[in-house]
Amino acid sequence: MSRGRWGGVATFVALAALVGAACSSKGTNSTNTKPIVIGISLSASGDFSDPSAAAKKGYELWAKTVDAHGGIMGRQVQLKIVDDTSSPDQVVTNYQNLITKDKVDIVFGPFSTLLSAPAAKVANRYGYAFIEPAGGGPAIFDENLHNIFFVQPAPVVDSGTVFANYILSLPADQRPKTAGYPELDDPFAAPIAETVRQKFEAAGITTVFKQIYPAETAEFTTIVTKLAHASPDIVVGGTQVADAFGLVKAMISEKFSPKFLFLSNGSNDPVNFPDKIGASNVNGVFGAGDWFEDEKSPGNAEFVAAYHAAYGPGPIDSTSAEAYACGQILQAVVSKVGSLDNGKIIAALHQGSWASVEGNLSWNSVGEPQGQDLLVEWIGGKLVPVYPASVALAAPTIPKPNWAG
Amino acid sequence: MHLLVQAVILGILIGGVYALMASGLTLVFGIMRVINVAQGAMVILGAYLSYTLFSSVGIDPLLSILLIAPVMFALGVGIHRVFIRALRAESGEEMSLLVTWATALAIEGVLSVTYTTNLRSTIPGYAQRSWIILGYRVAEVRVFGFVISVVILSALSLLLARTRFGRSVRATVQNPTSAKLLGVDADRVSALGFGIGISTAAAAGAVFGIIYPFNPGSHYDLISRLLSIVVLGGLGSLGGAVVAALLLGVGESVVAVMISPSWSSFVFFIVLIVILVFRPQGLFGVRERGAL
Amino acid sequence: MNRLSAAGLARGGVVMCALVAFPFVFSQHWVLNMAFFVLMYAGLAQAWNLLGGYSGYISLGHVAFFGLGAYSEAILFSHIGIGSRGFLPLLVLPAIGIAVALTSVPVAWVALRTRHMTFAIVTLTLLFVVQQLAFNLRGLTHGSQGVSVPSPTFSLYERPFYLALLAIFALATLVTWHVRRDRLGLMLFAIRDDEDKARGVGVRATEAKVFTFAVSVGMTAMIGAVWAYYIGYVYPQFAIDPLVMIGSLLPVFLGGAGTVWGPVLGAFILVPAQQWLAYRYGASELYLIAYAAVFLAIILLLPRGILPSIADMVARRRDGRTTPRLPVGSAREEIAS
Amino acid sequence: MSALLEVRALTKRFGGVTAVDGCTFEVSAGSITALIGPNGSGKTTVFNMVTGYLRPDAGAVSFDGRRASRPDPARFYRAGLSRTFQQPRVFRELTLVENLAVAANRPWWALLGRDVPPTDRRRAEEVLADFRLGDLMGNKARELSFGQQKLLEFAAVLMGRPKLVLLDEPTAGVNPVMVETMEQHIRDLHRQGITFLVVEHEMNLVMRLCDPVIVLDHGAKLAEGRPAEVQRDPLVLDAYLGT
Repeated sequence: MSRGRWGGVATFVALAALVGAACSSKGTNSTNTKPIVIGISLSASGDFSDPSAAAKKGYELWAKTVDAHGGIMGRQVQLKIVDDTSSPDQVVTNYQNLITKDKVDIVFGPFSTLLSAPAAKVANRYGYAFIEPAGGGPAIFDENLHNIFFVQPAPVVDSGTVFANYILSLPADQRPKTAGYPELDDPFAAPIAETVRQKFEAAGITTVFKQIYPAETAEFTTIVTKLAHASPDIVVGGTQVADAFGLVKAMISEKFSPKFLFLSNGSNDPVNFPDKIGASNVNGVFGAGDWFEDEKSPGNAEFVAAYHAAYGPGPIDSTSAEAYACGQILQAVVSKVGSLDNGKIIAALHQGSWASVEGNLSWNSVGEPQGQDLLVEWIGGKLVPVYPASVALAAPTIPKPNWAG
Repeated sequence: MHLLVQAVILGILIGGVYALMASGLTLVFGIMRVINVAQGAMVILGAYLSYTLFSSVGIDPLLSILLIAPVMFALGVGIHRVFIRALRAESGEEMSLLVTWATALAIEGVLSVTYTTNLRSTIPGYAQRSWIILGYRVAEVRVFGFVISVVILSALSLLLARTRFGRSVRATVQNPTSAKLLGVDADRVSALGFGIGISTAAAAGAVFGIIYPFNPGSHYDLISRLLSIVVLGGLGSLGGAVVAALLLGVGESVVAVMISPSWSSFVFFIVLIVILVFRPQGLFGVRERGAL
Repeated sequence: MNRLSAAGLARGGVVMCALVAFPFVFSQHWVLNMAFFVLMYAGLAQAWNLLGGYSGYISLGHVAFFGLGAYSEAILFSHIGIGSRGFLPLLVLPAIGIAVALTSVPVAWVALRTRHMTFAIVTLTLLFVVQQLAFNLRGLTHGSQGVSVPSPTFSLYERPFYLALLAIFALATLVTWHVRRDRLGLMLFAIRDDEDKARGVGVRATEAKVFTFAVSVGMTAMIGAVWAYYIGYVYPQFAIDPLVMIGSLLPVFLGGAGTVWGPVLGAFILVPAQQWLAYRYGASELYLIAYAAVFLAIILLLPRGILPSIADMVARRRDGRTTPRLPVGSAREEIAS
Repeated sequence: MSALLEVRALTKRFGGVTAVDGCTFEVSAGSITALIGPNGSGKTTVFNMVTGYLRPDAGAVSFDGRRASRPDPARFYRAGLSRTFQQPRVFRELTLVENLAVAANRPWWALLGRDVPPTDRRRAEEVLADFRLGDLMGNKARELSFGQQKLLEFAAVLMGRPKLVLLDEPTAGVNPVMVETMEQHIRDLHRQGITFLVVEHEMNLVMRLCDPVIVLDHGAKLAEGRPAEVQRDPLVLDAYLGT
């Protein structure tokens, strides 16, 4: 455990130093070694094309950074990124081709559990490690595949747990008595709220509203009308991005403002959330996330700087950080085992903890990460980590103010 | 009870906007027996145009309809020229499904390249205000959207009832062959009809963009609803489309409140299938009598 | 007719032998994976063609039955450790096919009361109804969480799947080929030409249509079941996907609707092209536009599909006169395989 | 002579218009009955109800002593009641032989048998030869002239060995030679025992060929009788002159 951890940290420190000296040290690697080829399938079109684009930035930024510092084991890194058009058939084809036709050395994951799950099975069949940034839905861990490593602090189901822990840590008089749960029928949304609900109910917070709505829901007024009718103290939204905006917009126009509002996705988006619901309405809304720009995780400052240097100013999608972290972890593990052998990589990753911009990660035997996410809150128009205390930059402000309108 | 009334009010307001979107679809079918599967994509295109005008020039999205509708009209006539007319002579109605589907994909593709697949929404000042009438809360933008839909639909039915073009359209809807014999220029009527059908879609798109967030892929959900509406109302019947749209709006909204949003569109689809078992021609459709 | 049938049989035999030999000659995983998807879409196209090509009823809802097949397979085997019994899920395919075909009869009876556009839209509605059921009947389908199917450990993973699909594909082709020269086929062609008239001369139109629909969706369901087992996960939006619907309809129109080999030819051209393009040039966002353009070009330039167009050219050259062009999917005689 | 077809108080409304209004008549076995009347008098609508294409709003149709419960053209055809259309309706993409084979009465289990079994082919060839279409039997129906399509449609219904054939304007739009051919076929088949109900505008033909003649006006029977009687009936003259 500790050796792996220190190994990771050491590698990281070395990398960070190299990033600092990026301009001066041009690659000195030998030209007669072949590059390390990493195969990745991403969606250039379809449902997952947006997050895929963010993941691509993270992967490419990492590869550029590594190459600028001599690569891994003296070999350059070359990404082979192919398009899966957000289709499971194509994702299976792509990983088949990458592994058996192009014989890439390593594969990284695509975006979304829906694609990662079938892809992980292909990788498993050929004994490849499947280091993936975005396949953390429950289905993927139920498979008992030992080659999966989900590069985020916590499985998706647990990303609301940090909020539940925070609420349950409040003194009794500040604690909410009743709760409402609007939940999107989606593997990354409803289960989060369900996990929170179980914890709350066990702690005596009454459920007065629970509603699952389908993915194509465009009309949130009906849901909010009912929610407002039940008038819970706390609203825990198991949401994805689009429906989170729709839900909050409807809450604003229905003038329903609960004392606490947590959304599993959407509210953690630094740009689109104020953009879609109005900047004056954001304050007091909670969200959770695996990564934030201001976070003090290993190498994060360097990553953020490199990102802005490459893609200009503006907020960074956490998916980019997740993808970048996959690269960091690969680099660490390869340095440690001194080989590109996927079997050795898998064995090594199951031991110890590995440093990345996502924090220090470790996994159980089926690839579930063992950490927890960060709780963030909109304070003064900015997204601020507020819990757990070890990473908080400010104390949470409660209760939520009324909508500005 | 309060919830139910609130749901019905909301349903009517939503239904009005759907009626506007569906009106063009049913009109085009009536005139040329073409199901324009790209109608949903046209709505989204309209939403993007009004979004662009609002966010870059600051034109009010509802006013922008006056600019967008003529542009989309021209686009409609163009599409008719290039694709639909070429098809008519050669092959059956079914091929028009494929052609307009391809058109929808092309529009989605162009929008994805131009705007990316990020969700957008048009937020004018009044987007989040609401009135309270008799204790029921009604969002202002929905009322505006509904009123605009009613205005455009009334204008459309006046156009059909009172003008020479309208008479040609009605003649063509009732009997294409004899309309031709009576000297109706079928090609011109089709082109104009297609243009009008698409510009109503665009007008509805401007309203849609204020009420709902959208991205280039939003047209898939829309078109399934629009098709159900026009089939339920009876293909080619404008009044039928309006009634079916209101039915859809109220039905979905009531089911969402009383049962669950998960089942709301399901219930509508089932109603549609049941009605079609008894009336294959839809509520207000005329059974195709062919040469009998 | 007889001479052509014999030649067609011989040609079919050669194609089938080549397809059976294929996975024993080529054993690269990626080649077999590609072949799997080609066969899958060829089979789907062939099954669709049986109803759509022959009777002219354009179904946009076949993929609902693909999904039924996929879910049947997934739910049957999700809690069973497959291990060494990897062939069991492939052996139950006929049962799934028959069960889904029987289930489809009442649905078909209702849907086939409507015609033309209304039928197309009713079947499209069916697609959404089944998809919503898959999302909402959580107890059975796990809703959006999806159902996982255990993976078998075959020595050459893709080969059994390929052979299972090949069997279904051969069945579909055989059925299509047989229907072309049996009385059912004649009835379907008559229905496509003029259904009211056909009823007026004693054609049992409802029986013919419902029977064909059931056979067609039964084969579609079997393909769905193989797909589920191969992919390993069944999610509502992927198992009942309008894009799969389009993917199984496009080869029919490219190759020639109502012909025996047209849909197959269409699939053998389109699927590798599409998969290869996405793999090779995927990073471009112009993918959708290019796809739509190809689609439009096919419809506008080859409105009747490849095989009928070639047959036209051959016929024209042979007797030196121009044959009038027919509407799409109206070739019965000239494409006797 | 017994009534092969009995029509009782048949009524059909389209929207507000009553197209057929309590129409009652009989067709005797072995007759060539004419159904005449001015345009819009409901002749074709009567045809459509009698052959099961339209469901009557009221009234009943009995064929061969049995009352038709459910309107179904296919069942009526198999019982021996067949028709042709005003605009000839043939299967344009099928060959002539196939057109006839479709119309052959076969049990449902024959669906999986040969498309054109040898017996059907022989019979089709005979019938086509009779109609002087023998040379064209491998051609597609769409390649025929208008008149030939009318002949083909007529020929096809014979495959069902009908007892009663309803002809909807068999000579409309065809040349004089073809009119004679058509008349000859009707007479020949009549001699072989087939009963006919003919809608026809060509009065000379009706007068030569048919007996009795039934006159429809405004969807109801106005007159019935021998051709000469009907021709002299003042009510009929009024109806045709539109007073």
